[in-house]
Amino acid sequence: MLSKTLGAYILRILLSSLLTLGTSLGDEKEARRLLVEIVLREGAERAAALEALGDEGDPVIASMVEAWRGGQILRYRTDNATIILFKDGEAFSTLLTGEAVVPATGPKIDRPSRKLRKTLKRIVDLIDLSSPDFDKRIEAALKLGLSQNPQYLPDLKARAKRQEDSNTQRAFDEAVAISELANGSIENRLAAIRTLGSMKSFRARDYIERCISTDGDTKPTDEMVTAAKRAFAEIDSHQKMVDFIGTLFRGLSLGSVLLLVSYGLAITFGQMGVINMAHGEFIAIGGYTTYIVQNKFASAFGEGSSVYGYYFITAIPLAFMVSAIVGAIMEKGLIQFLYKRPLESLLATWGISMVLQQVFRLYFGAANVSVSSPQWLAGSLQVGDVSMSYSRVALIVCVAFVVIGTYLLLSKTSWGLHVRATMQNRQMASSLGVPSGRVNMITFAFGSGLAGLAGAFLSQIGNVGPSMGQTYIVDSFMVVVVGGVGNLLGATLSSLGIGMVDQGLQPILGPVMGKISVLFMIILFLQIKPGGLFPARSRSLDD
Amino acid sequence: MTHSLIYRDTDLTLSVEDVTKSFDGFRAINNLTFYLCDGELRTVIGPNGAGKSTFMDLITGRTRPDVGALTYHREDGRDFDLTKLREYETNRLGIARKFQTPSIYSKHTVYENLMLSLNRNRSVRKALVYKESTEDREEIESVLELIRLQERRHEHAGSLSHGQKQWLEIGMLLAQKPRILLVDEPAAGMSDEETERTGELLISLEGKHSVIVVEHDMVFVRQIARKVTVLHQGRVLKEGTFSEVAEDPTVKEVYLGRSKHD
Amino acid sequence: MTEKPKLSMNGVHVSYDESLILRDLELSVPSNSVVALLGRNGVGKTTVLKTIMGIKDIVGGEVSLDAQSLNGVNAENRSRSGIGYVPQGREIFPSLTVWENLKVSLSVHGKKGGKERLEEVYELFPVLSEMKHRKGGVLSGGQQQQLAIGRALLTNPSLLLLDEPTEGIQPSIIDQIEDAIKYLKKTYDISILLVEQYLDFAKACADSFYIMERGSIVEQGTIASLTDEVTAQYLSV
Amino acid sequence: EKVKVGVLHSLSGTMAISETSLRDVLLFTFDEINAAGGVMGKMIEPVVVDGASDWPLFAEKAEQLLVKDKVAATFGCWTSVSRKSVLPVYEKHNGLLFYPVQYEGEEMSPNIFYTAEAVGQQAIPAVDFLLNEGMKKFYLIGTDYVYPQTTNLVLFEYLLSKGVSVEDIGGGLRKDNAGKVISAGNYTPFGHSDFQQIVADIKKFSASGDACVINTINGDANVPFFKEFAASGITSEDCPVVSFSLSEDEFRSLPAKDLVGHLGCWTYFMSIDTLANKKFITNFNSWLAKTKVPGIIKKDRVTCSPMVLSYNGVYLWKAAVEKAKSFEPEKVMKALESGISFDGPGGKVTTQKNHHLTKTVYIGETLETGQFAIVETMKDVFGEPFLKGTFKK
Amino acid sequence: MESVLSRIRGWLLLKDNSDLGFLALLFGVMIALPLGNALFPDGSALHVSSFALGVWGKYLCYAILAISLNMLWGYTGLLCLGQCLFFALGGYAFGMYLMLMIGELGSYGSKLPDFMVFLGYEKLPAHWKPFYSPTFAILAAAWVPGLVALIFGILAFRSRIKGVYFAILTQALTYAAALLFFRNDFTFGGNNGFTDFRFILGADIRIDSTSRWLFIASCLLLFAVYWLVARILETKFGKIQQAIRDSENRVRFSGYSTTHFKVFIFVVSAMIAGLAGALYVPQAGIINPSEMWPAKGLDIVVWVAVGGRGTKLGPVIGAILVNLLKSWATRAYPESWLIILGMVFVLVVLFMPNGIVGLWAQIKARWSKGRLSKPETTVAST
Ligand SMILES: Nc1ncnc2c1ncn2[C@@H]1O[C@H](COP(=O)(O)OP(=O)(O)OP(=O)(O)O)[C@@H](O)[C@H]1O
Ligand SMILES: Nc1ncnc2c1ncn2[C@@H]1O[C@H](COP(=O)(O)OP(=O)(O)OP(=O)(O)O)[C@@H](O)[C@H]1O
Ligand SMILES: [Mg+2]
Ligand SMILES: [Mg+2]
Repeated sequence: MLSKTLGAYILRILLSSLLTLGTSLGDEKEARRLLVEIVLREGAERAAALEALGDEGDPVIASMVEAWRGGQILRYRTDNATIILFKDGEAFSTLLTGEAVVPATGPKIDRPSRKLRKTLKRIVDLIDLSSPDFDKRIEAALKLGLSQNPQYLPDLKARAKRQEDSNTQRAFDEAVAISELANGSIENRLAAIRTLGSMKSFRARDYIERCISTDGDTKPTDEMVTAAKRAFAEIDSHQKMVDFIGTLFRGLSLGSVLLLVSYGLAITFGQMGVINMAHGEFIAIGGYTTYIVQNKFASAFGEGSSVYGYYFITAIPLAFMVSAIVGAIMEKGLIQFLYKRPLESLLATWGISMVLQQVFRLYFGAANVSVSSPQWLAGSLQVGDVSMSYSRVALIVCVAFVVIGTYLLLSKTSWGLHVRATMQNRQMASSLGVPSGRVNMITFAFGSGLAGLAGAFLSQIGNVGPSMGQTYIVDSFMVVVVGGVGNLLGATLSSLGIGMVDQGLQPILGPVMGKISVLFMIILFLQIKPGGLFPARSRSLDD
Repeated sequence: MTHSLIYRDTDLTLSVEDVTKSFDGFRAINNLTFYLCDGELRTVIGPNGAGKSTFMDLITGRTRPDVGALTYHREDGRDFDLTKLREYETNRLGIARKFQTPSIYSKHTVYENLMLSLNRNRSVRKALVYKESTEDREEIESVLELIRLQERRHEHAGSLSHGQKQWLEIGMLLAQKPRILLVDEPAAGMSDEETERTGELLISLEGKHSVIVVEHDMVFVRQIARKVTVLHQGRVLKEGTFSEVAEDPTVKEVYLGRSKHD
Repeated sequence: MTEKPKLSMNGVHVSYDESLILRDLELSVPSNSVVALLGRNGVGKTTVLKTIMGIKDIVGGEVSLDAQSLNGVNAENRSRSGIGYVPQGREIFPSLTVWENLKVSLSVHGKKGGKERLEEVYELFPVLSEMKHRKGGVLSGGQQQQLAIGRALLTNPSLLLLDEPTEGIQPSIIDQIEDAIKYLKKTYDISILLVEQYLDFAKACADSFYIMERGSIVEQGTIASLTDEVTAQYLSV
Repeated sequence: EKVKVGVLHSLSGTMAISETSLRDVLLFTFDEINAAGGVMGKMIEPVVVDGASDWPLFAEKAEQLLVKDKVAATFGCWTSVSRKSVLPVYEKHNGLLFYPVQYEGEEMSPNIFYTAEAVGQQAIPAVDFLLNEGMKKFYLIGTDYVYPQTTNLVLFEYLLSKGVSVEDIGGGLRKDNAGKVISAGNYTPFGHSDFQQIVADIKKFSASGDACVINTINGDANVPFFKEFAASGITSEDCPVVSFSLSEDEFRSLPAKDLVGHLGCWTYFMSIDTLANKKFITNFNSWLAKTKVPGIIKKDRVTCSPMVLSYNGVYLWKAAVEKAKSFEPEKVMKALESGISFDGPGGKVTTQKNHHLTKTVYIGETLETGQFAIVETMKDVFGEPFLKGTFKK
Repeated sequence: MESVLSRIRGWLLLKDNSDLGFLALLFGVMIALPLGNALFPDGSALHVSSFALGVWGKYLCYAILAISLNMLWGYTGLLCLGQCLFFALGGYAFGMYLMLMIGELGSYGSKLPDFMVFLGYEKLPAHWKPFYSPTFAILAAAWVPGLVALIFGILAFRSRIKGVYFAILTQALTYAAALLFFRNDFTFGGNNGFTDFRFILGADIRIDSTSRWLFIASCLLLFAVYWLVARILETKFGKIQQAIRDSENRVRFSGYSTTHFKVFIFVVSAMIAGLAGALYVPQAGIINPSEMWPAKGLDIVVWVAVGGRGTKLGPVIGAILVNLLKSWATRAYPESWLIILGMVFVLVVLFMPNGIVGLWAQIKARWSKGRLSKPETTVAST
C-alpha cells in the first residue's frame, strides 16, 4: 500500500522537477533514517536530527509526519532493538526501509509532543514550499510568511521568482510581503504595504497594523501610514465583497438544509394535511440508517479501505427506503383513520414521535452516535476567497435533485394527479376510481422517505441522535407555512429565503438575535401574506 | 350614463357605476353600471359565468373592484362607498346576502342560526350580556314558520338536507331585516312547489326591501319578474320586462336556448 | 324493461349517527334506461346515491350491480366496475385546473376511448375546453356543475348517478344535458339514476320513476304514470 | 437492611444525551459498594427517576425522592438550571445532593455538595496553558445560557489581566448603557445546528496565526460545530479549540480523526494511566456487560469526568456517612466539610469546607481514537466557586 | 333538593347540571385536601402531604391553562401553539415579585437578585421596581400577557390569518420570546430564570400553610375560570365563538366583526393563562425560558386533545390525567415512560375521537347503534 503511494509520489515529483528546475529531489532513505532518529531519540540527538531534517526535502517526510500525528507510527520492541513501524489500515511496514512486516506482539503507538509537532509542521511547510501540489505549496508559503521569521525570507524570495502558476505566485508574493513588514527596510516595508493592499490580503491586515504601530521597534513613516490607510480601505472593501458572497453561499446552504428537512413535510402536511409531528423522527431514522450502514461497511471492509468511502452512497437510498417503509406502516396502521380529523393526527403523531424517540434511546443509547464523512466529502471547495464544505455542496446538489424530481413526479405523472385529487376531496376521488387508499400510503411513504433522505445528509453536517429531529421540526413547519401550505414551489422559495435572511442577519446581529429577527420577520411576513407566499385561492365560503 | 339621469330623482338604494373586475386578466365584470331602487324587486339572469355571483361579491365587499364606484344610499340620504367597507360593515348597513351554495352554521341548531342572524346585539359587549327578549323570540318563531322548519328547530343545521339548508339560509336573511337582499339562486335544489313558495315570499318583500334575485329557473323568474336584467360576459346585455327579455334573440341565443320557456 | 336489472337495492337501511335515514329501501334500475328518483327535500335521495356509490355505509340490506352484490366493495372499485357519480354540490377539485379535473377520470378510465369521450364532453360543454387552464375552484357555480358532469362521463360509466344535475345551470345548457342523456342512452348501453326536483326535466328524460318519502319508496311506475295527482300527493308541501 | 438513595437525571428529552451515562455509572457504583458490603452495613437501594429535561419536573421529582422515598442522599442534575430548580427543595427538606458536572460557580448551598469542576479548575488552567503555548488571540464561543456567559465573563477579565488586548479577544462584546461589558463572546441559541457563519468568522480571526478558540458550546451542538470546523480545513495546529463541555462521552459522536490535537480540560481523563483508573474502567465494563437495566448500551462505552465525579461523589458520601456514623444529611455534610479524601480514578480528591473538591486538573489533547492524551497535569487545585471580579488588570 | 339545586344554579347563572357537579367537586377538594394536610399527622391514612398539595396545585394550574387554550382552540377554532408564552409571562411577572422578596437572603447578600449582582448591576432596572407590590405583580401577570395578545391578535386577525398559519405564527412568537428570555442581558435571569423563592405575601414559601393557601388559590382560580367559560358559552357570545369556528365568513356576512371577537377572546384567554402561570410559579419553585419553548405549547394542545377538545370538562381532565400519568411514570418506569405516554395518545386518538370526556357519549352511541342494526325493531317502532 505504502509503496504504491510512494510510487505515485515519485512519479509526480519527477514530473514536477522537470518544471521546477533546481528543486533538490532529496534522498528518501536518508529522510527515513532521520525520521526514525527523531522518533527514537531524545534531547540533543533529536534536535540534531530535526536540524538535519530541515535540509532534507523529501516528500516522504510530510506524509510520515501526518501519519505520526494520526497515530499511525508505532514502536515495536523486539528482543534486541526497537523498531519503528508505519501502519496503514491493517498492514505494517518498517519506517526505516518501508518493507512490510507482521509484528508478533502489539506495537505501541508513538506520539509527537505538541512542541515537536509544531517544529515538524514548520519543516513540512518548508518541504511543501516545493511540493508539486499547488495547494500545499500555497499553504506552506503563507505559513512561513505569516511567521515573519527572517530565516525563511530568502528562501521565499528566491522561490517567489520562479513560480509557474499564478496562484502560487500570488501566495509567495504575499508571504514575502508579510515577512517584509517585519524584516524589511523602511522602503521595503512601504512597498510591502502597497503590495498587500493591492492584493487585498485580509490575513495581512493585522500585520500591517502592527507594522505601522508606534510602539514597534521601528518608527513608521508618514508615507507608510497613508499607504496603510489606503491598503486597509482596499482590503476592507474586498473583504466585504467576500463576506457578502460567502453569506450568499451560506444562505443557499442553510436554505437547502431547511428545504431538505421540510420537503417531506411539505408533502405529508402540505399535500395530505397530516400534521405530522413525527416528521423529525423520520429524519432521525434516516440518520440512524446511515449510521448502521457506516458501521456495516466499517466491519465488512475496514475503515481504511476504499470501499468504505462508498458507504454514504449506499446509505442514501437505504435511508430513503427505511423511512418510507416506516412511513407506510404508520399510514396503514394509524394515519389512514385520521384523514377526516386532521387535528387528531397532531396528537397521534406526537405520541408516535415520543415512542420513536425513546425507542431510539433504548436501542442506540441516549447519546448521539458518530457518523463520519467519507473521504471524498471531507474538506471544502474553495472559490476565490470563499470556501464551502463538500458535504454542503453535496447537499445542495441533492436538494436540487429532490426538488426537480418531486416536481416532475407530482405534476407530470398520474400518480401526482391522484395525490392532489385525493388530498382535496378524498371521497370524490375514490368515487372517480382513484385508488385513494394506496395513493395515500405511497404519498405518505414518499414524504417520510424524503425525511429519511434529509437525515442521511444531516448526518454529514450535524448530530445523529434520538432527538435530532426535534431540532428541525419547528423550522420545518415554519418553512411549509411561509411558503403556503400545499405549495411545493412556495416551500422551496421560503426555505431559501429564510436561509438567506438568517445568514445575512447573523454577521450583523449574532446568531441569537439573528434567529429572533428571522422569527419576527416571519411573523410580519404572514401579516402581509396571511396565506403564505402562494396562498391557496378559493371562492368557497368556508375553506 | 343615461341611466343615472333617469334614476336621479327616484329613491336609489344602490348604484354601481362603471365597475370592472378581472381575475388573472379575465374580465368577470366588465364596465358594469347598475342601479337599484328602494323597494324594488329585480331579477338578474344570465349564462353561467356571466358574473352574477361576482357582482354580488362586489356589493358585499367580498371582492374589491379594479375600477368603478359602488355606492349605498341610506334612507337618511347619506351615501356610503361600499368599496371601502368591510363585510360586516356592509351588512350592518343593511345589505344581506344568500350564497349560491347554502352557507349556514352547521353545528348550531336551526333556532340558533336564526338567533345569530338577528340584526341586533352584534358587538362583543352586547353579545356577552345579551338576553333573549320576547320580541326576538317571536321574530325567530315567525321566520321558522315561514321556512317551515319549526319541527327541526332544535336540530343541528348540518343534518338538514340540501333544500332545507336553502330555506334556512333564506330564513337567516329575513331575520337580518336588511334593506337590500341579494339572493343567489334560492330555488336551486327545491321542488317546483317550494320554488313557487319562495317566489311568493320574495314578492311579498317587494316594497319593503330592495331585492336582487339571481336564478336560472325560468318558471320562477317569470313568476317574480318585474324588471329583469340580463348579464352577459360581465356587462348588461338587456334590461326590461320578462317578455321583453325572453324574446330578445341574443338572450335566446346565449342563454335560453329552445324557445319552450316563453 | 329487461328482466335483469342493472342495479338493485334490497331492504337497504342506512343511518347517520343515531337516526335511520333509509329504511328498507327497495329500488331497481333496469338496463339501458333512465330512472328518476323523486321526493321532497330531505327524504333521502342523495343518501340513496351515496349508498350506491359506496361512500355511505349500509347497516342492512344489499346493493347489487349486474346481480353481483356490492356490499363490502369500496367506492374506488365501484367506480371501476362502471358506476359514475355526479354529486349534489359539485365537489370538483378546487385547486386542480379544469383539465386536470377531467384528467383524474381519464387517468383511471381512459385506457380506451378516452380521447373520443373527451371530444364528446367538450362538445357538450364547450366552456370546459375554453377554461381548460383555469382552477376548478374559481369557476362559476354552473360551470362547476358542467365540469362535474363531464368528469363523471369520462369514467365511462354503465350506471350513471346524477344528483340534481340541472341545479344552477342556465336553461340552454339544461336542454343540452337532456339531449345528452338521451344520446347516451341511445348510443351506449348505459343506465341512469336521476335525482331531480325539476319535474319537467325529469319527465322529459326518464323512462320510469320512484318517489321517496321518509327514507322509503312510496310510489313507482313508468314516467307516463306520474300524473299530477301523484305529484300532488307526494311532492307538494 | 437497605438505605435508599436517589438518582435524578434526565433520561429523556434534550439532556438525556449526556445524563444517561451518569445514571449508568451511578448504578454501577452502588452495585460495587453493595458487593463490598454496603454503607455501614446497609445495602444501597437506588431510586431512579427521570427528570425529563423539564426543570419544574426536576423539582417535583426531587421532592418526591425526599418526601415519598425518604432518600438519604441524591446524586443528580447536569444543567445549572436543574440544580437551581431543586436547590430550594433540598434546603426546604434538608436533603443532600451531590452535583457532578462542571459549572459556572457563584453558588454554595448548604445542602448541595459540588463534586463538579469550578471555573478555576477548568477554564483558568486551560487558558494558562494556551498562554504558555504562545497563543495571542482568543476567540470565545458558547451556547447562550448562563454557564458559558459566566465562564466567558470570568475569562474575559482573566485574559485582560494577563495582558491580552481587547481586540485580540474574538467573538464580540456586548456592553450595557454604562459601557460595562456584560457579555463576551459569540453565542448561539440552544440546539443550534448551523455554524457556517461562526466558522467563517473564526477562519478570518485566525488567519493571522497564533489564535485559539475557547469553546463553551453545550452538549450536542458541538457536533455540527466541529463537523463544520473540520470541513473548513482549519487544523488544531492553525487554531486549536479548547472545549469545556466536551468529554470522551460526547466525543463518541464526533469524527475524531479530523479533530486530532484539539484540547480539553477536565479533572479526569479516561486515558489516565493509573491502577485506580484501570480498575475503574474494567469494573465498569464488566458491570455493563451483565446489567439488566433497559436502555443501557453495553458496547463501546467510555468514561469521562462527569461520570467519575459522580462515582467519586458516591464514595465520598460513603466515607462521610461512615465518618459521621449516620445517614442524617446534616451530619454527613458536616463530615464532608471536615475534609475527606478519596483516591478516585482521576487521582486524589479532597472535600473542602466550601462544598467543593480539591483535585487534579488535566489538560488533554484529542486523539484520533476519541481519547485524550494528557499534556499537562496540575495537582491539588483548589475549588473556588466565586471567581468573578477577582482578576484585576 | 331540586329546589336547592336550581337556586344554586340560578345563583351561579348556569344551566347545566354537570357544571354544578364539577364545581361542587372542586369546592369539596378545595376544602378537604388542605384540611387533610393541616389536621391529620404525617402517617395517618387521611394525611395529605404538602408535596401532594403542591403537585395537585400545579395540576390545577395546568388545568386552568388548558381551559384557556380550549377557549381559543376548542370553541373558536384558533389553534394557538404559543399559549405557553402567556403562561410563562404571567409566571415571570409574579416571579419578579417573588425574586424581590428574597431580599438579602441570596448568595451575595445583596438586595438585588443574584443574577443581577453577578452581571454587575448596581441598581434595580426601572421596569423591576413596581414589582415590589404584589398587587401590581398579580395584575401584571394578567395584563402583560393580555397586552402581548392584544397587539399580536390585532395584527394577526386584522390581516385574517387563520388555521395553521395562525398556529405557526403563535409558535414563532413563543420561540422568539424564549430565545430572548434565554439571553443573560435581558434582565430576566437568562436560562436559569428565577428560583429559590423565599417569601410570598410575607409568608415563608417553604412552610406547609403556604402550600395550603396556594392550593386553595389554585382551586379558586380554576373555579372562577371554569365558571366564566361555562357562563360565556351560554351567552350569545359563546354561540358566536363557535360560529366563527365553523364558518367565519358567514359570521362576517351576518354583521359581526369577527376580528373584534377573536381579539377579545384571545386577550381573555391570554390573561387567564397568565394568571395560571402566576399561581404556578410559587408552587413549581422555578420559572425559566424553557417554559416558553415551542414543545411546551404543543403539550398544552395535547392535554386538551386528550381530554376532549371543545368540551368544558375535557381540558381539565386532560391536563390532570396526562400530568398525573407523567408524574407517575417518570418514577415508576423512568426508562420507558415516553413509550407508555406516547401509546396512550395514539390509543386515545384511535379509540376516543372525542377525547376522554367523549367516551361516555361514545359508549351510549355504540349501544344505540347496536339497537339500530336490528331493523325490524326500528321499523316497527316508527
Ligand atoms: N377568484 C376568481 N379567480 C378567477 N376567476 C374567477 C374568480 N371568481 C370568478 N371567476 C370567473 O368569473 C366568471 C364569473 O363568475 P360568476 O361566479 O360570477 O358567474 P355566475 O354568473 O354567478 O355564474 P353561475 O350562474 O354559473 O353561478 C366565471 O367565468 C369565473 O370562472
Ligand atoms: N351528514 C349528515 N348528518 C346527519 N344527518 C344527515 C346528514 N346528511 C343528511 N342527513 C339527513 O338525512 C336526511 C336525508 O338527506 P338527503 O341529503 O339524502 O336528502 P335529499 O333527499 O337528497 O334532500 P334534498 O332534495 O334537499 O337534497 C335529511 O333529513 C338530513 O337531515
Ligand atoms: Mg353564480
Ligand atoms: Mg339531495
